[in-house]
Amino acid sequence: MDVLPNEEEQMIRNSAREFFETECPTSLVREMEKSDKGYSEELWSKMSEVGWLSLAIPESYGGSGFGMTTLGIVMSETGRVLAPVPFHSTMTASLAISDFGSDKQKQDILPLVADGNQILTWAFSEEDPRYLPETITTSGELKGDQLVINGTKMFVDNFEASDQVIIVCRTSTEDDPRDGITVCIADTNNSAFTSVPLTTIAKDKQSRVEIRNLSVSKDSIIGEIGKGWPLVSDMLNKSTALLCAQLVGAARKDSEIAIDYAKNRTAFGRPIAAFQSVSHMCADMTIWVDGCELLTFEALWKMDQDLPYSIEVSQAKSFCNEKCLATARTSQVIHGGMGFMMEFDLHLWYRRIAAWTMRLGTTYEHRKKIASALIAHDGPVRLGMNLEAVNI
Amino acid sequence: MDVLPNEEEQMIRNSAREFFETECPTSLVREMEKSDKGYSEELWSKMSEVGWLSLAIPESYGGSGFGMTTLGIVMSETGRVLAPVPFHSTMTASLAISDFGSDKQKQDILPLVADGNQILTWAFSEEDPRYLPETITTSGELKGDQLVINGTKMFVDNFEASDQVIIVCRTSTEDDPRDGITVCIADTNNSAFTSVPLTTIAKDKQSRVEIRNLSVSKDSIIGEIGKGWPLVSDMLNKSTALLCAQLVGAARKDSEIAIDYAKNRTAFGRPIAAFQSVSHMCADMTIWVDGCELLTFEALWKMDQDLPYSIEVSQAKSFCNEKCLATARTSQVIHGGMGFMMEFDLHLWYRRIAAWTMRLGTTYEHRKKIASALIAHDGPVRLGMNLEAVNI
Amino acid sequence: MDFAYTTEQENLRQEVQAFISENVTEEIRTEIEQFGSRQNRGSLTSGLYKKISDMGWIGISWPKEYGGQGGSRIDQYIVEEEFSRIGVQVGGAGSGAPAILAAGTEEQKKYFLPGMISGDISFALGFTEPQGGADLAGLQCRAVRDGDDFVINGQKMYTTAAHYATHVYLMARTDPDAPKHKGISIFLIPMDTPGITVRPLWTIQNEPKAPHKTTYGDDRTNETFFENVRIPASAMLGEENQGWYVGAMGLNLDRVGASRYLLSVRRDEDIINWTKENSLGNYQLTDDPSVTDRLADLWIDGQVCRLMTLRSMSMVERGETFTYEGSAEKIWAPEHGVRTTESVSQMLGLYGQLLNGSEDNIEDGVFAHNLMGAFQSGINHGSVQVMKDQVSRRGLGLPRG
Amino acid sequence: MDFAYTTEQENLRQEVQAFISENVTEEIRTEIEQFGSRQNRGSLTSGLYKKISDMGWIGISWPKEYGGQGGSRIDQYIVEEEFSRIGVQVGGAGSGAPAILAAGTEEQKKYFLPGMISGDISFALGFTEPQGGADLAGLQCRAVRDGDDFVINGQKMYTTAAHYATHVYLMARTDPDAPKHKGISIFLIPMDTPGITVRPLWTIQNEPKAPHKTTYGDDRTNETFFENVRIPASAMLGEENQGWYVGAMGLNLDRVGASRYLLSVRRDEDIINWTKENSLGNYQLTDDPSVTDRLADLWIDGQVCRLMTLRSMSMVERGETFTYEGSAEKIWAPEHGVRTTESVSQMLGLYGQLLNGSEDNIEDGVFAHNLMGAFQSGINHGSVQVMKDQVSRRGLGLPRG
Repeated sequence: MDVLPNEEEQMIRNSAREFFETECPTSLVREMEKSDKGYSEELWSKMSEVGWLSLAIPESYGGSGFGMTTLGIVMSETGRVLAPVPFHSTMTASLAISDFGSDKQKQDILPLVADGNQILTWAFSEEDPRYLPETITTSGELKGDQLVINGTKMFVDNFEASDQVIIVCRTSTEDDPRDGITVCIADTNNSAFTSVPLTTIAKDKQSRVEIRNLSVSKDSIIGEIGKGWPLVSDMLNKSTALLCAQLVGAARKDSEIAIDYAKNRTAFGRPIAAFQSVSHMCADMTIWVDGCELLTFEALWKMDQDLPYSIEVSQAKSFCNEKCLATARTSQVIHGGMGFMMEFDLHLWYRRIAAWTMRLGTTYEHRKKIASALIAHDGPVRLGMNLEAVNI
Repeated sequence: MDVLPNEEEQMIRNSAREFFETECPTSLVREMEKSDKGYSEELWSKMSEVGWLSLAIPESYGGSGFGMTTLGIVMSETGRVLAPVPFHSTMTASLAISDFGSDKQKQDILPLVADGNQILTWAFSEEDPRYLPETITTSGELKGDQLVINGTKMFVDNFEASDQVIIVCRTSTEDDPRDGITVCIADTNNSAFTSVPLTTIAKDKQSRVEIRNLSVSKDSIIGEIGKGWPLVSDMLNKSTALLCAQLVGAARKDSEIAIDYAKNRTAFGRPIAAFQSVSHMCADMTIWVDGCELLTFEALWKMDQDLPYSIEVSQAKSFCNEKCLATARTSQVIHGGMGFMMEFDLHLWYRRIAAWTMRLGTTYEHRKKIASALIAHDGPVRLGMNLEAVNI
Repeated sequence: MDFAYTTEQENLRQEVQAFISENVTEEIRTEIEQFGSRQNRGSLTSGLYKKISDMGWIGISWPKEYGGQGGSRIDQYIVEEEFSRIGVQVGGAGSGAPAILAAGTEEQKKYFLPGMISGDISFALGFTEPQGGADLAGLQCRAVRDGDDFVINGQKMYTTAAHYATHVYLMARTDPDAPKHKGISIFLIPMDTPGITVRPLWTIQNEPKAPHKTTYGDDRTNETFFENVRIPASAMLGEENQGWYVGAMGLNLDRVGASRYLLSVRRDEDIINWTKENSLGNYQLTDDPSVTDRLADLWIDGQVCRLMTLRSMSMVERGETFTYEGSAEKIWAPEHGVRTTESVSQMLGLYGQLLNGSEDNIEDGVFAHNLMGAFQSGINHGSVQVMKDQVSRRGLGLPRG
Repeated sequence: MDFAYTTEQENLRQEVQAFISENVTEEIRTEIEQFGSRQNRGSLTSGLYKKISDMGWIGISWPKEYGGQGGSRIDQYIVEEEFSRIGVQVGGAGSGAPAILAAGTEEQKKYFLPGMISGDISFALGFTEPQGGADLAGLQCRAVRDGDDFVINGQKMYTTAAHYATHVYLMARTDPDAPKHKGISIFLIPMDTPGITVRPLWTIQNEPKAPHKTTYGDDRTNETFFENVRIPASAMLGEENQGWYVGAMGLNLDRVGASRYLLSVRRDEDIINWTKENSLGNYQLTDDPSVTDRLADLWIDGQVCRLMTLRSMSMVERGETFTYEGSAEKIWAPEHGVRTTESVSQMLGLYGQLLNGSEDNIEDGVFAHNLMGAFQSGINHGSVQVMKDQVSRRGLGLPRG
């Protein structure tokens, strides 16, 4: 029991911080907001050189085989500088392949990811925005050795920039909506795709993706046909935990900017930080982000230990949704009118943090998962225990 | 539109404040906490002399015919000094009789109430503590011209001190739990009653009342047999609004005690009120109680205008539950350790405010009523509109 | 106590609503959407404003001799509320009018008030400076007397209307040696006076442009620079060095009223009404108890906003002066607005990210845009922190820290 | 990072649990209920305490030469947590031990620590005074040197254990002319020294007596008066006039640990476990989404309490010094405890009023009793406000107000 980062973890954090703070000034973030591509190829390629992209890929597939905790540490640093790169979507998809793909799928894709030559994304959400199996209506039909897919996917991250996309579809309708879910991977340059850009708070690149008769080989199926829900659920959990890490990094930096501002900005003849109303806000932000960080890294760490982690992920996301947004808002409040001005950088953090709190599960959804698990658990519960999620 | 008290209302408030602050020091409150009876007969009789008991009773039955707003103003003053008298239960029951009783029932009871010679209470709750018709299982059976009642009532206020009790029972089981509810009034000295005292936070006198073959004349039924729910619902609404008024008075005084303390208590060489963390707490308390007061008196005022008021009552109680307790807690926090000491008076307010927030509907229950009304309303809603409750 | 409008007031409200449904065409609504809500931003809106003015609905509570109707503040509130709901500001929030009425010379009142009613005159507020947000009285902009003139040098921030207003309502320091509150004067200065330059500051809600119903949806505010701006001494409002008190009274009144009320509660009504009529695929939000519980909670808090506003209106109508009530409203309402906005973002989830013009957005993205600006209402025109100081000092008599 | 206990630690926990189920009889539980949780209040509990001490479970992390096991702080935390859960305090929270270990003379350590382990010595804390709660360093109690002795005069508040402890751990002013933090010394004084009198102060949770699992459930605290109390200079802990720093270090450590953790989160576990097994008539709380949503929310906040405590334990185990982490925990946990308690009151409704001993109460009325005292954890041992000042000053380097 030692919840603080160990030496190796600290080293990786320091090195990632130095890398990203050097390579990703806010000018780059602003530039990418305006670019069509939405990400910096240069930064992406440097990340690959330094090894950030291969970190969590198994050594046998060209990676360095670190676990989720380490990946979370780096993800947190990308969040800190708001790095405009498709890191989160690529990691989400490559972890799913690494965890559930066939050897061939891994061989085909993971080394390319590690080298920075493959950008990935994943398509789950449809019109009903909840992260539930019953929301999946995109149909998959087996025709010979082809899977033919039709439907509409919403809020797909970096679709235009991606080379391949993991698609969640329904190959049969069963009593239990978790049954009949199938997952496959497809080239994004297939003409069956029509992508419609969405304009978001984060100025990121999300799309609605219409799929008309997309035909992929059966070999593209990840896992077993009709039995994809556990895979999807796991992919969502890992993706969510990584998003929490990103949120933690961004919110920490956002709070630091405000704390720094409070020390330097004067009013009534003293730094505004000398007013309790401001200094207590600074204390609150710090405590909130601490809580987010501890919950997030406990979830990530449990992933590395093969302990149940789904409830831990929900705890982290629910808390991050509330407290990272509260932190970003508090930072804005400390900045007064200045924080509302485009030319000042602060909104870069606020807008992304706000957007991320709305992705991968709302507070209400995650609390429902937690409550169900608490109630379903046989016998009394105790904080810190391992708790199994229900309906996973 | 003028939400401030008019001259007459101010006069009544001033006169009630003077009366209660003179007649009801905290020593009396403490004395009554320890007494078996639980209320001050002397104060009760003085209240009757001055006319507080007859205020809301129609002139034709010996009262002065003021409305709910005025009664609320006086109720608020009793809350302010935590007056140990069965005012709330007596008013709840006498309003029900006044609104729904037969002429004979009114004639028999109301003049006695006005003169201070009749203490009343009411028995609704059973084992399931929600204020819903389906919680009523106490049975009423018509035998000839007698209604025979069996069951257990919980949390009956001032039962021992009361002369008569309004009982809510079920005379038939129908598909709709609102059907089959019957209301009657009975002498409390009937041997069919066994009252078991409950020990509460407020140190008030609540009982579990077991009813074994209580036989009352059909003439004791208030309203129609089997059709009592609208009456009960209205009684609960009025009782709740009056409890809110009591809460407002108590919370206002509780905040004033803390504000006064903050001005006089010094730390670090200045009054603690000079610290923003404390002064902002004082501002918050003030604003919270203001909100409680406005919501409460809007509900009471609507009662006087024959406008729908059920949702307004729920708004007031839900808000009072949260904000009056927050006010009382904040007052304790400002007082530090002193507020935790028996010999200091502050807890007299805290304990009652806390208890009252748990009576007559929790925040969750009242919010459910509001949400249902908002959703059921045909067409868009707008703040300030008249909104009909659902299932009343 | 009286929590209802009179029959005449209910009639007035219906009259205004009828006027709106008759006169506010689709074209006008489009123009409002395009140019924002200020009366003189689009030609159709200007025409509409003229009609409203002809109805006698601008400045109802202002004295007749200055073009008003000598009517009640509540009547004015009703008219303001109805027009605010369609995005037209007729109330002159932040217009400077209360201060002119209270402290202006007869000449100033005769000149400015009818002009403000007709729409020919409008003010940008020149209070805040780069070095002082909360500490307004610490302002540095200097006005130096030179014969019958004053010469002004300095810089103002967040002069939102400066690029289209006819005048600026400027607080400047006229006595640098006096205690800071006692050396300030107010000037009413035409924007075309030489030496005034305006630099745009773009707000974060407006890429793409926020729909008009957004809280603090203005796409632009300004920095305004004053370089040797020479104006006659007659441009001064009220007495020399008394500007703080004149301005504070105006600000106090500016913190209350229909437009500020709606700023804080429109999202409550909007989200409830939206969930009543819509679903997200198969997800019916009104079937989700976590959502409906929050909706009820927001509704209650919104009612408190409404009642606090009506309390302020009642006091103004009675001619009473606020001790803390205006500040209380300016604390509760913005904090509530933020709670609403943040709660809504969790109700809408992924859709809560989508902005105006985006495919698949909800209600022109107003909830998303609002998320970027709701906190501003707790900052502008006196921050929540400063307001709490005022409640505790002026309302409760607590000592200064 | 490592968020799990080692196998040895899991074993230790099981060993403690086994010990408890074997040794803590119904009679002992009744006695704990009756006399409260302190080790030396009832004869059976004293016997139990002796057994625990014999197991080597008191002061595990203290050095062997003073009777401890030289073990890890985490081990000690595990033992403390298990015993705290049955209402037995073995951790010496507020015991003064950390300060004695850090600043005591060899003689003091040899005398006090084994005595504290055996249960023969216990301390009442004499810090707070009538005129100073938050402003601890402003204390007035005087200790004047007289040859080889000190003579003490003054008054202490909230000396909770004073009526049964063997000693008082007293902060007194030894240099009235020095800046306030630099004129304080600490003394370890036998309670039977002439001139010490103890007056009871009864707490509001205890009519009727709170069940032992209540937060701040002690029925009694005290005022302690010192009138010409003469003690040898050897009773001083640490150097003269350095008492503030010695005491602050001890207080910092006192703010963390198992008993404080459970103080803040037991109600979370209790209410969830209660709703899992019970209903109120036909009302099954676990079927009410308003309730379950809150339960999950409280659970999450409780996990943050747990993790903050484990962070503090990890730092202590590493030998690192808190900059703000102890204070952060002492902010989050009490505020959470209050949220839980108040939420629970709304879940239980009418039943939430019923106290210990009442018919129809729930879990001995613990939720009701707790409602009367939960806020105390944000006041005692450094208020939330003072803690926030510390986080911002020590943790974030913000200037003093």
